[in-house]
Amino acid sequence: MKVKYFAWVRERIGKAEETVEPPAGVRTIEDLIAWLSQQGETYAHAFERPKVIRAAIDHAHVRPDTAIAGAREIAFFPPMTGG
Amino acid sequence: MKVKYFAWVRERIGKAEETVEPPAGVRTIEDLIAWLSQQGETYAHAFERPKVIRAAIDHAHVRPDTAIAGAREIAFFPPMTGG
Amino acid sequence: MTAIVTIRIQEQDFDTAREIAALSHGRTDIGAVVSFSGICRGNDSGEEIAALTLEHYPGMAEAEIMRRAEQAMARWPLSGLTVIHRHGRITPGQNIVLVVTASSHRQAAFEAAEFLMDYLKTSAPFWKREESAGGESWVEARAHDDEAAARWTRS
Amino acid sequence: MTAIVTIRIQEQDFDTAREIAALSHGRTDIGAVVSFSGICRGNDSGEEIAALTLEHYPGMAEAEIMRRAEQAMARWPLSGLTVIHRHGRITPGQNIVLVVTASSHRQAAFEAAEFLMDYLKTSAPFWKREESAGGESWVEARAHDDEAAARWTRS
Repeated sequence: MKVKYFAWVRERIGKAEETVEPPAGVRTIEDLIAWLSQQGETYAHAFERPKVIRAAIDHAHVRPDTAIAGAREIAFFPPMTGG
Repeated sequence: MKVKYFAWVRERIGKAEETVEPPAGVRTIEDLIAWLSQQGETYAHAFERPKVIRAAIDHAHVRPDTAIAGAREIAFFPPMTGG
Repeated sequence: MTAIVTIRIQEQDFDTAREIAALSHGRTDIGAVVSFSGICRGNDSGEEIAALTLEHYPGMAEAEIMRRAEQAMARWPLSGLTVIHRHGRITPGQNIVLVVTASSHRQAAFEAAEFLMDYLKTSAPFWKREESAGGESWVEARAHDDEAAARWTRS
Repeated sequence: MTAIVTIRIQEQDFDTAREIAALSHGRTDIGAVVSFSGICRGNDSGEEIAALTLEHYPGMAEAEIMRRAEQAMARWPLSGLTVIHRHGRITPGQNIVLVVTASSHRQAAFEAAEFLMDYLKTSAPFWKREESAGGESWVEARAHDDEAAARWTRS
């Protein structure tokens, strides 16, 4: 699945998007955050405070317990500051 | 003192302004309305429902029990419908 | 804080864009500008309106709006405030009234604009006369407008 | 009721007057047009700002604003609604965001504009980065903005 990162999540990880293939046990957004956090220091730094990370599946906001099955594009980012 | 009338109060009385000299017993806005109501049919018609009449003294809204002593200009009109 | 206050009662139309620009142009302390344009509708509760004629009380109209503007300035941190109210004959689709508020914060700009509009409806000395197929008649004040204005004194 | 909905995410500036006119020109069913312009300030909590850079999530930004626009249309009797949000580098005094709402009634136009602005602040995927003398940093989300958005779900 495609994963996108924005703002300081993007900066800390050092890339704007990538394709990942998490193992079968990774079922929800929070599972995916936990798994990504183990993919290296940059990921650990980006996700060090999982509670502040917001997520979207296919362009819609989702909660941490949302299942990721069937997602085409998952995005992680800090709280929004537009407007 | 000068008295001004607006909207349907003006139309019913048939003039936009006049100078009146009420007797000494006419001390408040409501006294003045009662006295004006006795100045002819057009006045009686204009002030037939005293509660809906609004008043201003020298360009500021006032209540019916406000004293009129010292007023330069008193105005009577219906509830406002601007904006 | 320096605030620009503009109040105009006029027969001619106004240019909303110019008034917004006048409050914000060249300034970097303004984060929010809210404008409200009140426009003459062609229909009031199902009846076709050919035109409105707005009568006003010259002198008091300016004074009353200035009192409300001062209340708004005391209540919200505004950097500028413009109120323009037209009088005379106005046809459907034409502007009647404009309120523009500028502030460093959006909530202040929104609330001050609503406050000013609520009081323009209920305390500024203007009266609307409607022309329709059935003749001419004075528009009746609405209890709803009084309630809208009253909410600013409850909190 | 036919409603005109316009949502644009763009780098270039917008013309507030043109957007207001686009919603109201030639129509006689609109009694109220409210516009909100969000402008880049030169100062944030005492610190001088040289510029903001707005990053956004293309695709989701449009989708999220459209969802909020649909909520607004369902909740208030709007005849039109325009949201324009800029991205890229913006200097103090320049426009960031525009919301315009048109309705037959002023309360609907005011409330819908506030609703849209509150959600643009908290749910549209945009992130502000500030340039100041001390370097660059991401703007932190404010609890106050979340509270402002939450009031629309309480009633």
